[in-house]
Amino acid sequence: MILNAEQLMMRETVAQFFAERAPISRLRALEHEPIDISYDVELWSDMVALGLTGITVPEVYDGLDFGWLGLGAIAQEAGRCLVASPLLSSVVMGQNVLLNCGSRAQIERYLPAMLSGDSTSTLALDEGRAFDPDSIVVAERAGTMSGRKIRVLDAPMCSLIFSVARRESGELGVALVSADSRGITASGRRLMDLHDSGSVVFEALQTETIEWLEGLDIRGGLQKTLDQATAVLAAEMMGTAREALERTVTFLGEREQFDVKLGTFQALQHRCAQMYCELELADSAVAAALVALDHDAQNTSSLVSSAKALANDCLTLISSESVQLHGGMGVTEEMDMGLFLKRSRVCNQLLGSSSYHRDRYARLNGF
Amino acid sequence: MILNAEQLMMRETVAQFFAERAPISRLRALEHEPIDISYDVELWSDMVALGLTGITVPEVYDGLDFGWLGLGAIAQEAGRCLVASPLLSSVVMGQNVLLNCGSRAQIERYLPAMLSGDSTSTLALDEGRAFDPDSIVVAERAGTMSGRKIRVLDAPMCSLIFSVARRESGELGVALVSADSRGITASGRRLMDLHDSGSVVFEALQTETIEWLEGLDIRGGLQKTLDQATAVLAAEMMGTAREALERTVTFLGEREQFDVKLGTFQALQHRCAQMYCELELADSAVAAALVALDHDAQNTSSLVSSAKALANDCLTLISSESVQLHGGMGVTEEMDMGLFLKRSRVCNQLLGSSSYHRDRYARLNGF
Amino acid sequence: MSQDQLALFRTEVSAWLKTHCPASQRQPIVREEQIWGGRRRVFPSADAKQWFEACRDRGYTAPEWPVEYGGAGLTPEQAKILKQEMARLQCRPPLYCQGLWMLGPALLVYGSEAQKREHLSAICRGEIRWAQGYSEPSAGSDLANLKTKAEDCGDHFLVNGTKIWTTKADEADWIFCLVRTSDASPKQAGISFLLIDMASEGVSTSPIQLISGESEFCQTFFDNVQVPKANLVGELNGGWAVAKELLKHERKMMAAFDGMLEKPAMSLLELAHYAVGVDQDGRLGNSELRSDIAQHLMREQAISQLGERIYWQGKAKQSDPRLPLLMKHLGTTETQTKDELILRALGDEGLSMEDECVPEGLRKMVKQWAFNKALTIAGGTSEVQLNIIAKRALSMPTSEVKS
Amino acid sequence: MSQDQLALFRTEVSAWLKTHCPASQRQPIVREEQIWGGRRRVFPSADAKQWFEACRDRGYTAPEWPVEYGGAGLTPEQAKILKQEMARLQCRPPLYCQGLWMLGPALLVYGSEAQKREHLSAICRGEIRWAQGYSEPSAGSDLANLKTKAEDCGDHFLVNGTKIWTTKADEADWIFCLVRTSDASPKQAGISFLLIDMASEGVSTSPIQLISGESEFCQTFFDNVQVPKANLVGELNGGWAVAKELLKHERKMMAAFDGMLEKPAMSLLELAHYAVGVDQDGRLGNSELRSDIAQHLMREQAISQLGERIYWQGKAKQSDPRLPLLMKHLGTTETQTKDELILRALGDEGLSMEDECVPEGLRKMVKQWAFNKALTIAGGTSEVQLNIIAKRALSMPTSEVKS
Repeated sequence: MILNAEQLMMRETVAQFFAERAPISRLRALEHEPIDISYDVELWSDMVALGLTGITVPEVYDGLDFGWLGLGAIAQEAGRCLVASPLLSSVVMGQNVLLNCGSRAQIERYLPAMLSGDSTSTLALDEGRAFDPDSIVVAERAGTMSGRKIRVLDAPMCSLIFSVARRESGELGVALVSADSRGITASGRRLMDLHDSGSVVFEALQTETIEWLEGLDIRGGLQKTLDQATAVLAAEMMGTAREALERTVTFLGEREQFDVKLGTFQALQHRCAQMYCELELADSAVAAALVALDHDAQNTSSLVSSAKALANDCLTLISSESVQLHGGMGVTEEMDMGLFLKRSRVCNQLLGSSSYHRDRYARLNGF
Repeated sequence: MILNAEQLMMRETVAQFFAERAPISRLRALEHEPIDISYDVELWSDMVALGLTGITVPEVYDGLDFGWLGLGAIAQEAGRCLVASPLLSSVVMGQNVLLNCGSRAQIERYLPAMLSGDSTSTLALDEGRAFDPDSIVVAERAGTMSGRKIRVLDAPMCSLIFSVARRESGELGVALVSADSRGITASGRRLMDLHDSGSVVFEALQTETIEWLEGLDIRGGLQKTLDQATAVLAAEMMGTAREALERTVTFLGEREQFDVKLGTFQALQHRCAQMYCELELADSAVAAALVALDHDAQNTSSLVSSAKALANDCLTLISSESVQLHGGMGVTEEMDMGLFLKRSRVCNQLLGSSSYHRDRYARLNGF
Repeated sequence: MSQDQLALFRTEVSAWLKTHCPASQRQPIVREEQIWGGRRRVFPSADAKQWFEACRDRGYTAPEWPVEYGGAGLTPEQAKILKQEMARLQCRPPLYCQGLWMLGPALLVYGSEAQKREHLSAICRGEIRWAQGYSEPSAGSDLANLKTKAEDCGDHFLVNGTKIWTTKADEADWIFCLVRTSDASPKQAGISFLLIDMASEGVSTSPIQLISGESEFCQTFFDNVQVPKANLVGELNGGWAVAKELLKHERKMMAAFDGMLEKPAMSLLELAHYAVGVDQDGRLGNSELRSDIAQHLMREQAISQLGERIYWQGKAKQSDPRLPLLMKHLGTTETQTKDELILRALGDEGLSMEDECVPEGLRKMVKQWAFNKALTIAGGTSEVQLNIIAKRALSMPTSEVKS
Repeated sequence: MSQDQLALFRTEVSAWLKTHCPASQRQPIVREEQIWGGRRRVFPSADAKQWFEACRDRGYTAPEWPVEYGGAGLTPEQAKILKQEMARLQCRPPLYCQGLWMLGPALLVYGSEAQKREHLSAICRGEIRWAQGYSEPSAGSDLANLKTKAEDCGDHFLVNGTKIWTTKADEADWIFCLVRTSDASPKQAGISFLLIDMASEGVSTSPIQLISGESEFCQTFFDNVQVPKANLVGELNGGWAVAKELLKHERKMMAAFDGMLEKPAMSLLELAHYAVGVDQDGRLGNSELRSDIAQHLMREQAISQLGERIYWQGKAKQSDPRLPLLMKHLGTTETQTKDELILRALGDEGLSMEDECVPEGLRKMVKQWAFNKALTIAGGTSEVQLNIIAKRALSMPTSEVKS
């Protein structure tokens, strides 16, 4: 459950990189961009240069094979700076749905461009208000596919779209389509955290445009992909929570009221201490989920649900408390704390709320 | 929502009475009594002498007609001393199921002895692990009635038992039986709070022994009786909570550690302040429920459910925190705080847990 | 006043309201159509202007103020009846103004006759819009520590410093301020209450953008501003008493504010039904959400019941002074609970304040969620409220830390 | 030691355990059958005696202690393997004793050679049962403020005072105590660590009844008790260092204790299924309870995962010293959460500790609920834990209040 030397070094490099190159002001700059620009392309190409597209990819496919724990550490650092990038959409979801659901030939055909940054991809799965991977309506019928996918991260920026849909046969499938195909409209939607949650609309998309992934176990591959994405998102959230708590503790240690540092007030100390307990608790659950992914453990899904539920609750708490403890400054845009708060609530909906994951955990554990 | 002059005077009298005559040591004395002795008979006869059997009874039936808000104030004072008495079982549940479900003739026949203290009664309703007034199995069949009722308060001490059961016709009914009838076994069960939660077993009780209550609306009358009992119990719980909080605040103000009074620690101050907020919040809900009973308001049941759910949560919190804040002393029998804790958990199960009442509240309010 | 007289008054008021309040002014208020008055006041419609002027001329913008200062001179009972009738007929409040809610009541107690004559009527008539200058960047909860200085220069004060959280200061005409006039100890003893015309040279404002995207608040700067001595309210260095009088009304106002705010597009329950639907038994589709909503509604209701208890205690002269101390903390916290429930129920639709794909009413709820994070900070943080409750309601011993 | 050697060791240990641990001693322990040793020790069965003596003779009552003091001289890796194999085979712990868990490790560091020789072997061999004398009625969390006094009388100390929360002091032979030997300031600097034979004249005990009905703890009184100077451990007035060494082991012990306790009759999930049943989809019948149980199980699991993180960090010499500070508060609080869930699920059956109509296993859970209320108090209250976390893990500034 701890990083090896290589992973530690990578984390340090990445932390420094984000601190220097991706301060929150760079995220804020997106606000002035057209809505279809969901991340800073230059920043992304620097991330590619650092090797971030290949962290979990097996060496056989020219990846670094640093494992999910390694990628989790990187996501944590990204979370500290609230970085908007296709790390989750393309590197985790796109690449891995290909790896998990594609045939070897398909992997070999599409992966290299993803690793090199020449192409980015995303996973189009969700269709309803709340995350629910089990209710897929979009289907191929009579030679065409129509329907709407939401919460498709970075949709308008990517070149390939993996879309979960029912095949003509009724079976679940993953359709690989080029984003510029006729019959596809990918739109951006900038949420309050300035990250994207786009949509993809298929309008009589011709069957011949679709390449169905040909792996042996589509359903299992999809579940694995979602577990991977959920664990990495949870890790990113832990970075966000850690940064928020650190900023708050620093603020309380500097700000004076009633002639003493705010941080000397015992009630505030206890609240910070409790937040720190929640942080390390959730962080441990996240680490365990990542390790389970690395070992392909049997109870991975249960551990992932636990990690996401705890990460949601932890970041919700810490971001709310951080705003409160920053006092008046906490509710101004001048401070970044409001962005942490908003990011938290967005992450709650992404890949499953706490309520969803508690229910899933209970189902997986037989109650 | 506030007491009138008569009610205030009655509350003061009763408070003084309980403080002098019913200290917690008197409750503890029950531990050495046989299990079928569920309260101190002498204490009870003094309570009768004070007029406590007639508080809510209409003047037409020779009661004091001080109303439910008045009885609630008395129950609060009883709750402060954790008094064990048939106030809830006989005065609230027994008398009122008679008033709400009985015919005028039945009321006139049985009520006077109850008011004078010559007879006490109880309501036998519950049959399962958790409170659920809608699932009644005990039924009259082919001339006899058999079955088991639990959580029958003060069962072995009372002379009359009102038992909810299905009648031969399948309709719900309230059977009035004399406790010494053949075929009835009433047993005591002393819970960890030293109060009784007895049981009544009917074994081929002959139909001729039963007098069915003959009011016009048995179902409505039952619901009203339960609402009345629930509101009074909630009031009693508020007294218990208030006493626990006051004792804790006093303790913190006296006890020194680290060379200062514990009560000066801000974290403890905030916790006490929060408890006090919860106390007055729940108390307001309880007062509103009692007032609704006095006015026979349309939304009474909803207000009662709200009162009980909030009272449960409030007393659970305050009793737990009080034990914790008393430190090591809090977990010894020498202090009474543990009894408050235990009483709290018993009350949670009596007449519905918070979960039960949240569900009922939602049903009553259409969601 | 006898019950009969009050009943008669109710009939008259009701008739007057029906006559003078146009139908367009008998709908829930929306923020854009609130009338805040002031030198630069504009009316959103002719109806709005007519309704405002009718109220103004009858003294109904300040029903309880004396007639000589522009009010209607009503008794508290009458004022309550007016309020009830306006609520029943859904009449919009004719005027919103901090002068009305806060400064006026304090002036009535502490102002000189000249000050009352100069300012009260201008407030009632909506001619002057007031802002409040209390908080400072370095003195949030610790108000007594304020640094804005008013130097005695013989015939005037010279004011230097800055105030923060001044609501719409950029649209206000005058500001009432707490300023330091002495370095006496305790610090409260060196504070005075000053009225400042914002048109004075050296006053400037800069808006503060909130996380809800709004910028209702400003920072106001005072740079060698000359203020006539006649603008001192109460004693020199006696501003703390005026401030406390005024804060009483701020709390009342915040409690009343609820009714004056724009109503959300849907109630929490409507929203939950819309978002998660019901199961075959008619229960909300998400059982966790259902239970949490029930819990919240019970608590919300209990907070009003606590308010009622306080009200009836007051009526019966049995007031428990501890209870009002609880309202702000309980109320603001519960509002935030509700906001979080709204976000949970909305799911995907609750993640944007700007995206036009989401109905405006829902987006306003999301903005409200963000805006309401300030509720537990502004007007005395929850932390300060808890300190006060521990000390004043529970008489817990004072620690070495002052608050 | 190489991996091969360790593997060999594992094989040997496993074989030895299988040979020497009777079947009756390979079942979950019940409280009544724990072997606590001491002058008055009794064995619940011949099997238990045989198993204890086999372990004693091999040094397995204190695997890591040097052989010369009665231990087995195992390395930490070997001891871990022994522990794992014992757990795998469900062997009962051969001996329970505070001398083993707490005093011994401290003596190994601070004891004189004579003290080690006198006491360690008697502990390993279960001949002497020890109690702990730290807390006092007026010094709970504030241990440094203790008042029990040891006066220097030349050849002996004269001890007067009282200790509280001494576990089973009425059955113990010796007690290790913190006593005041100087009024120096800070108070910690006036404390010494003393070993006292409870058979000495002037020592008496009185049991404390807990709200769970048990009386595991005593108050111990010292009335002019003469204690030889040879019983001083460490330096005079240097007891605080010994106490801290020992507390380290107390925490380890409390963490390990879980495995040594009697297992409850049912797991929380079994209990919930028993009590509320399942709906047609196989979900627990009470949806609120189901969701709260899920939440608890996740947190309980995360606490073990935090423990694992600490373990692996230690192995890799990457220890984050902040993490161990969190375990006690998190763990004890979560246990209490579980207890409350048990009570909620049990409903009517969860309301009595004595009523024989309820199965004994369930009543034990109720007792445990009450007993566990002490978890957040004993061994450093949660409040003190949070103080420590704020200070040491978060480096928050120190207020004027010491802790």
